[in-house]
Amino acid sequence: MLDFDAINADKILTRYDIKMESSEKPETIAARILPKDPALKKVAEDVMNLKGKLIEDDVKAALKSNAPEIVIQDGLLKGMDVVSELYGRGIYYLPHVMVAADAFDKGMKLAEGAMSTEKKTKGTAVMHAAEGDPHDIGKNIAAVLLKSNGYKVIDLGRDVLVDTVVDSVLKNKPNFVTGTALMTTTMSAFPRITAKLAENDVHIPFIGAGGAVNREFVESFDMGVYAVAAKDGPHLAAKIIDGWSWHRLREKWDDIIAGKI
Amino acid sequence: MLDFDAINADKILTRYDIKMESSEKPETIAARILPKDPALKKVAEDVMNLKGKLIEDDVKAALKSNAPEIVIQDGLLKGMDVVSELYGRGIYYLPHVMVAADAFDKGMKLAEGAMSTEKKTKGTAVMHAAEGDPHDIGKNIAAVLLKSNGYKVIDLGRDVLVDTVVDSVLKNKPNFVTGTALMTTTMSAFPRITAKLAENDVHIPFIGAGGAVNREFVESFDMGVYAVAAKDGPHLAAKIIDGWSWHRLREKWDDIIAGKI
Amino acid sequence: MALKNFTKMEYGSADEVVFGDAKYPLSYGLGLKVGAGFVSPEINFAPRPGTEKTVERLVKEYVDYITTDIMNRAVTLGFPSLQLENEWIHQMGNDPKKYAAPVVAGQKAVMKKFNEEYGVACAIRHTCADPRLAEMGLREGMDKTHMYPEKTIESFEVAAENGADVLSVETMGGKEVADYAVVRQDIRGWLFGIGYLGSIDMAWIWPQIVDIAKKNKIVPGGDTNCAGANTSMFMAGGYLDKDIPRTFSAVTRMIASARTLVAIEAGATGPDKDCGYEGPVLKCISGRPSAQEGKGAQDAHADLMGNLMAHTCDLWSNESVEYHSEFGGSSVQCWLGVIGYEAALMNAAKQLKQDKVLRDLYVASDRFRCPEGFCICFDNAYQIGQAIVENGKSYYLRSKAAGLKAAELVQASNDKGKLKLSKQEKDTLNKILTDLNSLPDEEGKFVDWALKEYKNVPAFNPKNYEL
Amino acid sequence: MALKNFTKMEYGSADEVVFGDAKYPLSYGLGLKVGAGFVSPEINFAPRPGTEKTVERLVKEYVDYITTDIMNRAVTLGFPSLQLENEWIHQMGNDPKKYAAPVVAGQKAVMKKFNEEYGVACAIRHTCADPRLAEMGLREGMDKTHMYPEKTIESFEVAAENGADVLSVETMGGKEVADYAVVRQDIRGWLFGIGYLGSIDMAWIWPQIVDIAKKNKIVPGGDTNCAGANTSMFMAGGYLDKDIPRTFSAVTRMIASARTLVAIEAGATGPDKDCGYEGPVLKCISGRPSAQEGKGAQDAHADLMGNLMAHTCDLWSNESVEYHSEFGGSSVQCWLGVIGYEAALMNAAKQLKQDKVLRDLYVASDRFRCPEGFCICFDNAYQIGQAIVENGKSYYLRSKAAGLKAAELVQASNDKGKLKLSKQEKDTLNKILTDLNSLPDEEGKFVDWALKEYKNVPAFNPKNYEL
Ligand code: B12
Ligand code: B12
Repeated sequence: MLDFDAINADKILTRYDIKMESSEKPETIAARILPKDPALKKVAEDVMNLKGKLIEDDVKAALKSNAPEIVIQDGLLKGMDVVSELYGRGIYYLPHVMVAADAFDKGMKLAEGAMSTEKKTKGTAVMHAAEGDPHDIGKNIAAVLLKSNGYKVIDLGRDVLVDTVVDSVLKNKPNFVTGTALMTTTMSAFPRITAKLAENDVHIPFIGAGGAVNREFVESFDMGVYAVAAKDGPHLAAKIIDGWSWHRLREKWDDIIAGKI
Repeated sequence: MLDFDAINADKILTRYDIKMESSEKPETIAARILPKDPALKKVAEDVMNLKGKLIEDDVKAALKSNAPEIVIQDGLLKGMDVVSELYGRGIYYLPHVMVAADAFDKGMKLAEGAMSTEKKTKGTAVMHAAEGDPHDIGKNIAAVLLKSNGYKVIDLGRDVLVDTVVDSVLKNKPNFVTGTALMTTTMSAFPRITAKLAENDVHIPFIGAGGAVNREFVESFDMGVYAVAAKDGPHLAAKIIDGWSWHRLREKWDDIIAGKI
Repeated sequence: MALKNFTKMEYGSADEVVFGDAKYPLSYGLGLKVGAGFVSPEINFAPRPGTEKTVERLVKEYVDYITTDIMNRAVTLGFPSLQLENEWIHQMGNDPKKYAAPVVAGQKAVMKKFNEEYGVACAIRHTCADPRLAEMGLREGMDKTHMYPEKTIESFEVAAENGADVLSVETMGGKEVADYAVVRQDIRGWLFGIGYLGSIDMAWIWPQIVDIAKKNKIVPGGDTNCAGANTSMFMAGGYLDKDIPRTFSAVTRMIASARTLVAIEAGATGPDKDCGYEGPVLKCISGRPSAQEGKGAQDAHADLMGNLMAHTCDLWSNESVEYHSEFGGSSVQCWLGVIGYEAALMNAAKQLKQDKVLRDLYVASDRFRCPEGFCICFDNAYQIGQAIVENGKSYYLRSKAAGLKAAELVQASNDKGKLKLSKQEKDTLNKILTDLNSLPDEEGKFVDWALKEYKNVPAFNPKNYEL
Repeated sequence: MALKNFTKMEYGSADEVVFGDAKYPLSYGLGLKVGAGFVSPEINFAPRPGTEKTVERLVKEYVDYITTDIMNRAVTLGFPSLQLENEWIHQMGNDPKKYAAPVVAGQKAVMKKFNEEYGVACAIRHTCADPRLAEMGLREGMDKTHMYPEKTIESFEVAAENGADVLSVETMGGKEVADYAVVRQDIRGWLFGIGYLGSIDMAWIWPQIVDIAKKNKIVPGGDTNCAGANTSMFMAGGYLDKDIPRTFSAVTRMIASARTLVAIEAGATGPDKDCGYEGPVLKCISGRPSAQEGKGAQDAHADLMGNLMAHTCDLWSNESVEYHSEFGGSSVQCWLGVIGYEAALMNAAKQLKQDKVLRDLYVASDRFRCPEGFCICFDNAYQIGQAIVENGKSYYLRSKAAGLKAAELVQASNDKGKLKLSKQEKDTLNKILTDLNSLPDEEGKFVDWALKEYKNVPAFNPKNYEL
């Protein structure tokens, strides 16, 4: 056996992540996003620091001096913003997001309970993994990110029949539908869905994603808008809520995904 | 240095061509194709044996007892048939084909001179390498094979402007056009050519070939019919002369190329 | 647990383990030998989208295009031997008689033709789909909607009867719990899902596969924890992806090796599946031939051990590529070139008796790049194998031992300053050690605890495992 | 012939020549070192069809997609260094200021960003197009229709001024005669076309390229006889293609090495071009760093020396791949993975002082597969280099000597029963030996004969070479 310990590994292949590690300062990033108000800041920090145990007390405290809408908007959601940002930059890993989302959920339940009017989400998405496709991890992650960004998610699961998706859209009237396919031979369900939607005069964006799928394919059928990663979901959703059509989303796609607009 | 001569090379990577060499019998193949008549047989053998020096005498001899059309049909062309077959099976190399074609040409000149009527070719092709594309070797080979199979070839050369091709087609009224492109960024000239032909109500097959080109691309525009290798040219040409449309060529493409029909 | 359990290593030392040689070599298909002093490429492929729409189109794609192209290029490049792998698409598994039978038969016919004409040794592995859904039921009779458990078994029969030389599958047992655990970085949940439930599911399905293979005189290959450990690894990704810390992914993989071993204990003879990065551990324990993928599988995914993965392989795979054109030919031809040449390099090394040097170079390239790769270097894989066989009789204990051993090896190398870890990776490693060490020493106790702890995991149904 | 001529070898013996080290290493671009104890991948790409339609679309393709994807993957996989190569498409060479300038500048900007952020060493080679047409005229002022000679020179200027780190080109001199000769298996015509006319054209264009590079403080890389020898080799193909016998192709390649050497004699410093399979001969003679391609260039073409080609390289290339999606990322990312990992294997071997063993394994894999590969094994390449430098002063004589030496080496190995040849290949080899041996010993006599013999070759115009 050759003497492996004699190797200078970084000269063969470099660990850029460790090389970069020190240069990233989470606090500076958080400071730019966190609210000024101390009670709201506490709530946001609970989310960002994954404090599922403290959050209920802190939300209650914040509700004393703030409307529930404000606690959601400037507390809970700001906390998730920090989490998203840290995740996007590779400082947080996915499990942080999942646990933060759990804390966020708890806080939301309380704040919503305190609202006088109906619960107001930013919008609704119908999500699914394609007919015949058992791969659903990516879809599940995307669902968490959408939920924790304030969207209502109707998750139809995996290996979902085309008709089930169409029926759900007709019934729930979401702002957009999403489909995930990890196999090239299941993604053909997407255009079948949009065709049936068109027959029913529904023309909302269909976000197509998943390992098998590429932009060219998704843009080969009407309504299709491609997403590379789960973190693109909230960016695209925000534009959809702003009233962008699927045509326009496609046109500005590069900039949306790059976070330029 | 390790002892290279100790290597049993065939166990690492096998020379299937040499392994196969002995199993191929050119004579048996030739016997199936060569004509019975001794004078015609001589002519055909001159072509197949690359005898550029003997062929003129032998053609003259054959013309004494045969009409020029017969000498061409059953002598010269049969010789080229053997050459094509041997080339197709990997027994002959390309240089054999080139030199056989030279002999064939000499014989043709004589036989044509002896014809009472106008020279009769099977059909006409306009050939070119795409605008901006200097790669023309493949096209040149394909031209030789078409010529030696009895077609008239109008070769426009390489790096040929779209309009030059269109003008030549309008003027010469060929049975088909061919385009060769070795660069992905030059092949886009093909659909520009066919579009202009369509404007002029010309709807002949456009054989698209060359390293950059694939079947999908060629079939993405009207008139396009793909060819993989130079030897496909005569097969496709024969069907075109039989009156097949580009639609039909595409439909039966696999079988034509595989030599099944 | 009626199956044989490994309680000792088949190799006397780690250094005996090297690519191209297995303690129990195989000979099958059209003259193919595996693990008998030689490495062959294993080429895998996916049909173009849309070709699944009719049986005719699908058969054309697999037979006239993909298989024919592959065999042609093998001869053009002079490869003396190769294996094909067909990973079934949903349509084939959902209606095997209609969709799969003609594909399987058609591919074999093309291979026979080339084998007769050129003498090129070849065989085909059919990796049937396991579409079972935990929420519907994993065992026969449970899923009345899709009948997936029944269809899974039928798939193997159809494959075996129509021309498969090797049967493989990537089974799904325990995945519902593993999925839940992986995104929460909960190693105990993972241990329960894959180490325990996964092993139980393997012990149910693999004896059936082995029977079918025996009846048809073909080879029961092996499994892979693609469902679990590849998801971890895929999410851990390259140096810039940070969905899962790589220390977590490494430990999950090593836990999975205890689970994938069950196939062999049920009678599988190898070659196991290319995407099972637990392969080196399995080979150390069982001496069975191993399929692996790395540098030449960039078409399918990139990881941090592209060279390393070759060091113990007997088949060298491209994982999978979609059929399409490239400047150099069709995609399957291009990638066959890549893996076939790598096999040639390994075979040249074997002939010149430099195979252990080349093995060590493969290792040296990636040894300190990431904890996953570090664990499956032959010396470490051997130690992890030992931890498994020492606890061979309990699925729980041996999985836990594999995980702990892996975590300890990683920590030791990091302490020595060789294997570098990011802060997050170190934190995770410490948590893993604490978590695993906090678990009980008895299987019964662990299972009781876990059934309670994970009872609300979506789709988890103890009946799937007769619990 | 005002240029320096090599009359002796820069290496004392063949065994000194190995991948990753060159006698005259280079340092350029954004921290890249070449031939200084290390091999780096060189990734080449082609834009998708249709993207050439507007400048904006083309810039997006090259900069935002291709270059960004490449740099991202390099960091993800941890490659410490890499080179990009942009082989200009027709549109860029035809209107360099409009089409090429923004591409060149845009690519460099992306590379700078990654270099600053991660410290990844990188550089870009621009291989400008040489669209000159022999029938129109190869020298300035001759081609009034396209102005191709002028545009060719302008291309280098635009590349150099906008961000190229290395200038290369695949020039076309003598190709019209070589094309004619290759399909007629006429080695004397080939010798005249490439060995003589090609060298003259090189001696005209390369001093100009070197000047432009010097003025812009960048590297004049090198040339390749792609136009001639790659066509031969491509047509000789794999074991089933039989357009050209491989003995012919091998001899043409070795003749070409005498011609490609002229770039270095004119001041090119390497790295020469990946597709120049004459590279090992050039490296033996000149000690300049070499780019090569093989196993990892299956995306672009398959040949019979996939491993062998790595044995003397300093950059390891994929030749070229069209940009598109694969399961594993974009095509450029996948193929970068393949070549980057191969470079890592070579670098591991260098660190562990096993580089000559690995070199020999690369050679062993393919040494006896085909005459082309056999000739460029370092030991044979060195001998062919010696034949060239011994006749260094005459383009004709040194080209002939290279061809003869190659033919003799091939014959000797075949006689020994090692390098196998088909009957057709043997016949061709004998004819080559007879033909070359029948040629005069004086350059003048040869040229007089050839000008008469080939005067009717289509597009051949002696004025292109001032004859
Ligand atoms: C894990 C895995 C499995 C697991 C799936 C577990 C699960 N719950 O999902 C199991 C074992 C079940 C499995 C089974 C099979 N698999 Co599988 N599997 C994988 C693997 C290794 C990882 C997939 C994964 O989870 N990736 C991680 C997630 C996070 O990625 P993702 O889903 O793409 O999501 C990301 C983005 O796409 C995006 N996204 C996704 N959805 C959405 C939605 C929105 C709205 C947005 C904004 C974003 C978004 O965000 C995510 C990241 O940020 C891949 C390998 C690979 N290279 O992909 C093969 C792979 C997908 N599998 C493959 C195959 C062939 C199979 C089988 C058919 C094999 C077989 N014959 O047994 C079977 C399926 C059987 C059947 N029923 O038909 C092939 C598919 C080839 C093809 N394209 O056709 C792959 C590519 C492996 C390969 N290279 O061969 N597999
Ligand atoms: C030789 C060659 C050259 C020679 C061409 C000589 C000549 N007279 O043709 C020269 C040096 C000029 C050249 C230049 C360039 N080349 Co060049 N070249 C090649 C090479 C090595 C071989 C091509 C060849 O002759 N093949 C053999 C012939 C026989 O094949 P073929 O033409 O495809 O023909 C076959 C079939 O297609 C068919 N066929 C063809 N036509 C027809 C017609 C009919 C009717 C039928 C039936 C059949 C048929 O029959 C033939 C076989 O049976 C290829 C490598 C490769 N992998 O292809 C690169 C290649 C084509 N070149 C390439 C490039 C990039 C260039 C340059 C742009 C590089 C540069 N920047 O300098 C320049 C062009 C500059 C410019 N003007 O724009 C790339 C193209 C990439 C792309 N697809 O975009 C390639 C693929 C190399 C690579 N992998 O990067 N090149």
